[in-house]
Amino acid sequence: MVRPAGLFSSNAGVTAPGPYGGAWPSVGAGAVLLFLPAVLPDYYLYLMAGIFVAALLAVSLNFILGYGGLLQLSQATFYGAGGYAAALVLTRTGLPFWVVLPAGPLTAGVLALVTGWFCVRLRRLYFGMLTLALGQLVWALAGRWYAFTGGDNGISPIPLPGFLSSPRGGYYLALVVMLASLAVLYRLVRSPFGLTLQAIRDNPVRAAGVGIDVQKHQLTAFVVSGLFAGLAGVLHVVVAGSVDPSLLDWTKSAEVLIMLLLGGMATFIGPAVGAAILVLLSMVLGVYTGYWLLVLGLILVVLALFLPQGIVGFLEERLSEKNPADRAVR
Amino acid sequence: MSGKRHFTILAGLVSLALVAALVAGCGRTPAAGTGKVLKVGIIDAYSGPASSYAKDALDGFKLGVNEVAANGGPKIDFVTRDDQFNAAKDLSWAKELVMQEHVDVVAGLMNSAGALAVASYADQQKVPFITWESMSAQITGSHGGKYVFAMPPNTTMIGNADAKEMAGLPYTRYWLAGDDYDYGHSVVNSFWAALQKDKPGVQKLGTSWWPVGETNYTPYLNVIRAAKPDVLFAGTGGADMVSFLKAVQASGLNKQMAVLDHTATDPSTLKALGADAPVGVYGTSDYLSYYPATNANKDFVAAFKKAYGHGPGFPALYGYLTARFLGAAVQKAGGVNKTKLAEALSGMTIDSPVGPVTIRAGDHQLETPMFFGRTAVQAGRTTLVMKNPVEIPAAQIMPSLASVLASRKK
Amino acid sequence: MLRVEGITRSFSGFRALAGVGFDAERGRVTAVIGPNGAGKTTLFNVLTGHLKPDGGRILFQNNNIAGAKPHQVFRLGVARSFQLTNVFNRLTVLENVQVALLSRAGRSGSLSRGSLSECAARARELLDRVGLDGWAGQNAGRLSYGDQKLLEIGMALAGRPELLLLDEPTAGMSPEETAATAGLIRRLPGEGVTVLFTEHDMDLVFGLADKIVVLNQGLCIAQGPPDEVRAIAAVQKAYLGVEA
Amino acid sequence: MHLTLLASQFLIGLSVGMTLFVVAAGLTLIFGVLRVINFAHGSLYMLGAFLAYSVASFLGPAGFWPAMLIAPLVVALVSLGIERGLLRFIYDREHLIQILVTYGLVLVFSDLVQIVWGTGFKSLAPPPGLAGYVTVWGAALPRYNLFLFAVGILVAVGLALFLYRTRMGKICRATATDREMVDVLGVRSSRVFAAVFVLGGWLAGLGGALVAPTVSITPGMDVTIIIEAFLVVVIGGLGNVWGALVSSLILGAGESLGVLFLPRLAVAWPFFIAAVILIIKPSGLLKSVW
Repeated sequence: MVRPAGLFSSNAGVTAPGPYGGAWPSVGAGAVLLFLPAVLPDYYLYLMAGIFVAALLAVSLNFILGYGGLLQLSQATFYGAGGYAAALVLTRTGLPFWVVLPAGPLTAGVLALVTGWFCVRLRRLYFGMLTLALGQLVWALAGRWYAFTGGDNGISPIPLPGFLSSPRGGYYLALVVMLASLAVLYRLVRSPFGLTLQAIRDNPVRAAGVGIDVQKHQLTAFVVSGLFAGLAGVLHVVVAGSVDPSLLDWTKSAEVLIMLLLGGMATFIGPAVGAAILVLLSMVLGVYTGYWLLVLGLILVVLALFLPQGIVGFLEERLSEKNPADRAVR
Repeated sequence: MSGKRHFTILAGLVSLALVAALVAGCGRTPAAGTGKVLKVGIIDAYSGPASSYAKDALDGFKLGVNEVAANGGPKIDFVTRDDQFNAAKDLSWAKELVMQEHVDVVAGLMNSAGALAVASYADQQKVPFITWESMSAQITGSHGGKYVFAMPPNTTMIGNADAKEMAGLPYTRYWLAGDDYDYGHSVVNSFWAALQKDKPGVQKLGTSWWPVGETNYTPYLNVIRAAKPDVLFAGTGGADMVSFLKAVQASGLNKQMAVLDHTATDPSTLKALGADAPVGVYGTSDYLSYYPATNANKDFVAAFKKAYGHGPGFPALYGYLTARFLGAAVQKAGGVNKTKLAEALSGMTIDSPVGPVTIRAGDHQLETPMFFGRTAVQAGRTTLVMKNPVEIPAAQIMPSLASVLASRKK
Repeated sequence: MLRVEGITRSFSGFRALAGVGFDAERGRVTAVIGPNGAGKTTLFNVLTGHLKPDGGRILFQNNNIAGAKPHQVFRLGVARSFQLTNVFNRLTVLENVQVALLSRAGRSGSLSRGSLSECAARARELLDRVGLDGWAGQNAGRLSYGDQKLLEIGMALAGRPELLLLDEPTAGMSPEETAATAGLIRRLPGEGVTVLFTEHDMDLVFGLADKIVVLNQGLCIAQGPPDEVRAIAAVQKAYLGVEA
Repeated sequence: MHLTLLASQFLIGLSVGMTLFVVAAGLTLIFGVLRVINFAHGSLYMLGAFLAYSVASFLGPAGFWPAMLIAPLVVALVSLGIERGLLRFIYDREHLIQILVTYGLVLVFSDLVQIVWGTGFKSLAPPPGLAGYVTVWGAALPRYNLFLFAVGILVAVGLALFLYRTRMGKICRATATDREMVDVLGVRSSRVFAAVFVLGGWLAGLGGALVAPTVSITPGMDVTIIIEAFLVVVIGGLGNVWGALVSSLILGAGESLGVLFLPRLAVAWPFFIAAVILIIKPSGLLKSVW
């Protein structure tokens, strides 16, 4: 992993006040996001909602990869599972919308429990490859089961309740769920559970040596990560209104990995920023060039060579250099 | 360092990026809806294995746009978006085109899943949507609507056409195979349903499904060969057609049984294969640049060759027809009002390189003929051609309107 | 306290442990010595569950713990440090100890930040005990080699172990650090901790140990008080003879 | 079901596996010695196919054999550029960074290939001597498949000779098991790394060129092969060339027999086989050199 830059390497377990004293910056930022729909045209609301979905997905992956140290190469499996569960509930049952909010993550969580149970026995790349193989099995199944999942045609349109069918409704739901989920994940990272997870990432053998049931802990983290990816999948259904097997494919997982690299894996919020950058880049650059993948590829190479800690990681390092007091544990 | 600070960083970066996007977006003038200029947003797979079709269709569309303008018709503007054959991307681009670019019409779309999602979205937003490549029968079927139009013959029509011709041949024992993908399954299923109706007593010996992008068909063909059917009916398309026909040729399967595949006689496939193409393979084509040898077709081919240096494939025909239909629709509707455009397109007939073609009023599926024949060597050409094509009129292959409308009731 | 009976363990045909048996008594410091390749580290790994023995029994307070998993062994009260340094590099020194404390308290899965602050004081106490109190906020990976070994002992002590296994605790340490570590080990029995350690430094072994177990080629060839062991001919031949 | 069908199906499967081996061998070699996860290996394979097509169409009917020679060499040159210009800077980085850098290359190459070669379908005919088929046990085995099988064996033998009989090969094996060994032996490790990467790239290019006459040469070939090659490398035991051989053959034969018994599951079959093997043997079939 990349060298940590601040956040979890310092004062975990210590309730120090923020360096800027109080919550005002956050409240300000929250207010901006809350009132953006008043001034932004529909398309930008849609785009923002898409960013929120991607941000949650990226942070969910970073939970298992950046904090858990497990080379999860198939996060899209759980994203897609959540999305498909939501789509199937909404199109095939008469259940109200609020059922899908738990149904999506639950489906993804169960899938994560089953696949994770096999995977946590394996190490590093073997672990990664097994997640990939099992993920592609799920992908193949979703793409072939025409009677149930609609096969490769996917499911569209997905009926949504009135208040969610506008870009504004999607924006608010995605915003609220994303913020709440990030808050929960952040608390998890800073909890004893999260600290232990990071200890396992640094040294699984030593962790077992101080009495930690490594595999059980990793499996729990795997499931938590899958749950939140599934929740992101539900949000995708709300924002896009359709699902198809490309949500589950390994190329989607690769996209999420790119978000992590862009933003920085060693920070909590980096992957979310990476998600925002990637979504915006793809939609803005895609308008101007047909060779968007070429541009993205070059960005990746340059970034990995010169800014492996990601954009947020880099900013944090700069900020920390200016405020050395931040580094010291109180 | 606190989490709050991270949140601030996130909000700051997102806002910055958003401002950048807004600035980028403002550079583009929303010209649409104002004058007589029709703005078309095109989404297609301009990268990846399917890009060959996408480019061909776009070339045809451009030719049509120029022709419409040259004949005193309305001016048609267009923008293109690359979906990398990804259905989720299709829908994003459709929303961008409708909400941001304010296009009057959305067109293109080869990916079936994407076409279906975009069809539903366009219909809901009351923006005309014309697919020029996707062959899913669901587009004008379960996902059809007032604003949804399909140019190419769909999988039901392909199955019907193939069944119609095969019923007249003395074969009874069939092996069914295809891409493990909606296109393959739909073509095979509709073919088999139609054939059982046209020729009771046909026998199905087995089925094989191979992945899209399969690189080695030998294991499949070996199993099929051992079952000794009279006919192998294959629903394979796109770039895989080249690999499939190579495997047929290499294992001599075409000498042991009749092989039939919808795009086997498609010129773009046969051109790639050159002398390596199997002889005597049955196929249907929706468009051949050399048949019918009418003046309309010859003129179209000549104009296309002049513009791009090579002949048109079937996607080019549908891109071209899309432009021609749109030009006529703007004239008929007297402007670019989206609802009036959709109403004008419904039931419209124009002359085309393959004769007069009509957008069926009931379901907005284009009524277009198909051509059936076998691959053969022709003196003086380096590539195989379809020998003595038989034209199957549209009326014989269109699905019944009743069945289409029934699929829309859910 | 600890009774090892007939432990065997092979690696693809090579018998690293060929039926080792010895005792370690409560409240004593026991040293395991032997030439390189005698099987000391393998023995430790078997004792703490990092390796499964092929046969034999490990009786810890009369329970057979052979084949138990490392985290189970730790929770029973057997902690260890490793020969090669083994800390959580990207966590702070304080957090390293907190992780061990949480584990010992069965709160590794806790979601409450409260448990973290609760154990902070005890963690500082332990750091104080191993002499690392000044480094609490430092990333463990940036500590010197000797300090990392001390941190390891601190983490092991966080488990309130009844039996502490130290695998070459002073290897790579400066003379001052070695002296400090020796002092620490000497104090442990008084705090109710039984110590089992391996070491190459014979002065340290004979200065610290109440009992010495000698391994050679996967077998225990002698055990007893330092003076007795020093006198046994087999030991001199196998081990001390080499030294001389 | 006839036993002969089973046998011929098995034989075909082995020939499919052998082609996979040629590609995977390069990947696992790079894994073992450089410890780099090269996602761009599939791109080099694709490049090999496109170059073979270009060379063969430039030279005309007799172009096949020169194409098989030239295309892999050009790919090897490109590999040298990649290694010297990029990869050598990330040898000590973690796996994920390596994956992302090489995935970046995948994206770059996929667009570059399209820019250079355009979008039309491309195909390369096998030479006259290798066209058609021979009948074995009642099955029609394409001559070209048999040729691929033979080349796979040649590559395996060649690699064995290289690894066990040449100084360079011995250094490679030593490096794979113990990194510090190279420096002890007094060899410039950067030379070894470059050589191995070039060899791996050459194998990828050879695989692409060899496969060209049996497929449609399109952008997108890269992703089809890379996942399967990765499965092979991992289930074989990372960095173990013979593991890659065994697992290639298992995957090839498994897929081929899968077509016979479970035709509906052809898509999922390789992933299923890989998952089962990894669950039973969590660190691959043969010993990993890592």
